[in-house]
Amino acid sequence: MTLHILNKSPSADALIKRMLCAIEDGDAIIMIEDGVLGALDAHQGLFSSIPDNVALFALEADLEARGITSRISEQVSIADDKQFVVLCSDMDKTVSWY
Amino acid sequence: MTLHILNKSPSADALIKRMLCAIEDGDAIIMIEDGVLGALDAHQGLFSSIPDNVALFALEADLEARGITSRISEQVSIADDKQFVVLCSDMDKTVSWY
Amino acid sequence: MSEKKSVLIINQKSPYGDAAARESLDIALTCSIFEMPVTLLFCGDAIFQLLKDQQPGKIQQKKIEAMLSALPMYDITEIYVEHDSLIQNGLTDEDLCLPVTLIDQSSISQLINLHDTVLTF
Amino acid sequence: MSEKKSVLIINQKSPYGDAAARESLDIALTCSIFEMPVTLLFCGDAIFQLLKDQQPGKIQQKKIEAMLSALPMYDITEIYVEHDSLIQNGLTDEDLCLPVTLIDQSSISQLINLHDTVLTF
Amino acid sequence: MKFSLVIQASPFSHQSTATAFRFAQTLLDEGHELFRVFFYAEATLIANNQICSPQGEADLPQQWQTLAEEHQLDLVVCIAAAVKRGVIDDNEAKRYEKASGNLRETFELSGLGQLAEAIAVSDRVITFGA
Amino acid sequence: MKFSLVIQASPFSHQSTATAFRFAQTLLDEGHELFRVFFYAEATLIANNQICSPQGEADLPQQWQTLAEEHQLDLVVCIAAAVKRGVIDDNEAKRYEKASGNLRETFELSGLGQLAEAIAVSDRVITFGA
Repeated sequence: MTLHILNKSPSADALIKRMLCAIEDGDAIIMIEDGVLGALDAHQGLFSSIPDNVALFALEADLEARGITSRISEQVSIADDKQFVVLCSDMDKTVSWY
Repeated sequence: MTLHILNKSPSADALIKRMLCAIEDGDAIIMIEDGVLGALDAHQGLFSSIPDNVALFALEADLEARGITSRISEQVSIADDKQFVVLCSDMDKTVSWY
Repeated sequence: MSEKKSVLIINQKSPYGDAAARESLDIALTCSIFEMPVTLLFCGDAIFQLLKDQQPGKIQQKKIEAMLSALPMYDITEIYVEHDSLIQNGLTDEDLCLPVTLIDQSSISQLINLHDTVLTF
Repeated sequence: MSEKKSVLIINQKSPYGDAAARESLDIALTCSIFEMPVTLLFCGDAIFQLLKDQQPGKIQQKKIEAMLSALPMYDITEIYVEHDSLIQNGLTDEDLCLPVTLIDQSSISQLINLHDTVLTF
Repeated sequence: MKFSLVIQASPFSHQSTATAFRFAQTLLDEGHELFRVFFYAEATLIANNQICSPQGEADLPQQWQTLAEEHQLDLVVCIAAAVKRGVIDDNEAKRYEKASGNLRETFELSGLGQLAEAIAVSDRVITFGA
Repeated sequence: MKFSLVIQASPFSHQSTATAFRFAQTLLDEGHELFRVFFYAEATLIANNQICSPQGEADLPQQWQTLAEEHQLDLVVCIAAAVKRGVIDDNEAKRYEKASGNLRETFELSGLGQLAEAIAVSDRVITFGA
C-alpha cells in the first residue's frame, strides 16, 4: 500500500492523470502545498475514478494558508501534520508527485 | 504586434491555451528551451487555431540539443539566435510565457 | 526617466507554493512608485493570491492577501481577473479581497495591446 | 548496510530545460554502485532524455543521451518507458538510445508495488 | 519507525523545505527516529551561512540548525550539488581557491552515498520536491 | 535599438540564464545596445563568487563577467532577492554581521528601481524565466 503525496495544483493535468493511474486498492492520497487546490469542491471530478477504499486527504496547514478549508469536497478529509506522519508510517511506502 | 516567447513543453496545456488566446493578427510565436517540444510534427494540432499571418518559430540551438530538428512540423520555421534578436526588435513588444 | 511606460504584469502562479506572487507584487509597487501606470492580470492558479481568508501562519508565511490589499494605496487599481479561472475553481469575484474587473481569456490580447511592456510571473 | 532495498526512479522532466535529468541519473548510478537494484521509468517529457541525436553543444550542456547510454555498464538494465508518452510525441522505441521496455500508464502501479523505495524527478 | 527525508527544491521559491521541516518536527514529537535529512539539488542552497532572512519572516536555515542541535540530526548536503551552487565548506574553499567556506554549522557536505545508505537503512524515505 | 533583459530563474536548474546570455551576446554582435541586465528572484544566485562550476561544464558566472567587462555592461542583481539567498556584497556583510561578502566582480547589488528605470528607458525588455 502506497501513500501518494501530491503537491501540484489541478493545472498539472498530466501529472495528476499519471498519479491516478498509479493508484491501487488500499492506497491513500494526500494533497499538500499547492496540491490542496485539488481538494476544492469544484474539482471533485478529478478524483471520481479512484476506488472507494482509497482515502483522500488534504494537509490542514496548506488549506488554511490558502483560505479554502470551507470549500473542500466531501470526498476529502483534512489531515494535520501529525496525521501526515501517521499516514507515512502506516503505508508501506510513499511516492511524491511533483 | 507582439512576439510571444514560449519556453514550456506541450504538457503545460493551460499555459499554451492562454498564450493562444492572447495571439492577434500579425503577432509571432517563438518556442525556446523546452518550448521547442511543441514544434514536433506530432503536436501540429496545438497551433491549428492561429491566424495565417502569425509566424511560428522554434529556436535552432534548442531543437538541436533535443535531437528533434528533423521531426518538426512544416508550420514551424527554424530561427537561429540572430533571428531571435531580429524578431524581438521587429515586433513592438515581447511576452514571455512560462 | 523621461517616459512613463505602462506595464502589464501577468500573474499565473499560486500563492505560497511558489514565491512568484511576492516577487511580482514587489515589482508592481516599485513601478508604481516610479509613476509608471501598472495593470495586474491574474490568471489560472494566480487567482488564489486574491482569495479572502488566507491564514498562512502555520506555514510561516506572510498573507499575500494582506499585501495585495495595499495595492489601492499605491494607486494600482487596474486589476483584472481571468473569469474562466474563477469559474473552474468554483469561485466568484465576491470571494476576492479586492475589487477587480473580470475578463474572458480571449480579452488578454487587448490588455497586452494597451501596454508598453509586459512582465510575466 | 545490511539490506539491499530496491529503488524505482520515476522521471518526468525533459532534458536541458530542467536539471532534474542529470540529478536523477547521478542517484541511479550511486544506488547501483551500492548494489541496490535500480529501475528507471521515463514518463511524459522525460522520454526526450532518451532520444537519439541530441546535440546540446550550442546550449553548452553535456549530452544526456550519452550519459544514459552508460547505464548498462552500471548494470542498470531495467528501463521502462511510458508508451502513451512516446505515441503522443510521434515517437517509437526505435528513436531511443537504449533498449527499453514499453509499458502502459496503467502499469506504473505494478512497478511501484515491486520496489521498496520510490524517488521522483 | 526510522525515517529519512530527501529535500530537492529551493527554499527560496518553493515550500518543500518548510513542509519537510514541519514534517521532521512532527515525526520527532511522535517518537519516531529521523535517521538523516538529505539536501539535494536546489535544496542544498539552504546551507549557505551568508543567507540573511528578512526580519519578521521565518529563518528556515536557523530553524533546521536548532532542530538538528536539539535532536543530534544528521543534516547532509550533497557536496556536488552544493559546490556548483556556491555552498562550500573550508576544505572545498581551499581546493577551489576561494577565500573562505560558507557552510552553516550543523550541516555537513557529503556524497550521494549518504543518500543510498539512508535508503538502505530507513523504514521510510519521504521526498519533498517541486 | 536599446534592450534590457530580466532574468528570473535559477541558473542551476533552468536554462534561462544561459539562453539570456546567448541572447545578450547576439544582440551586442548585431550592434544593438544592452542597457541593463537585471537578475531577479532565483537568478540572483549567479552572482555568488563561491560557485565552483564543474570542470568541463560551462562557467556561466564567468561568461557573464567576461561579457560585461568587454562591453561595460550593467549587471544589476536585485538586492532584496540576493541578500535573502546569501549573495551579499561587503556592505551587506557588515550590516548583517557576516564574515565577508561573496558578490562576484562586475555584478552590482541594487534595488528594483533599477528595473523600473530599465523599463522606462529601453525599447525592449525581454524576460527570461521558468
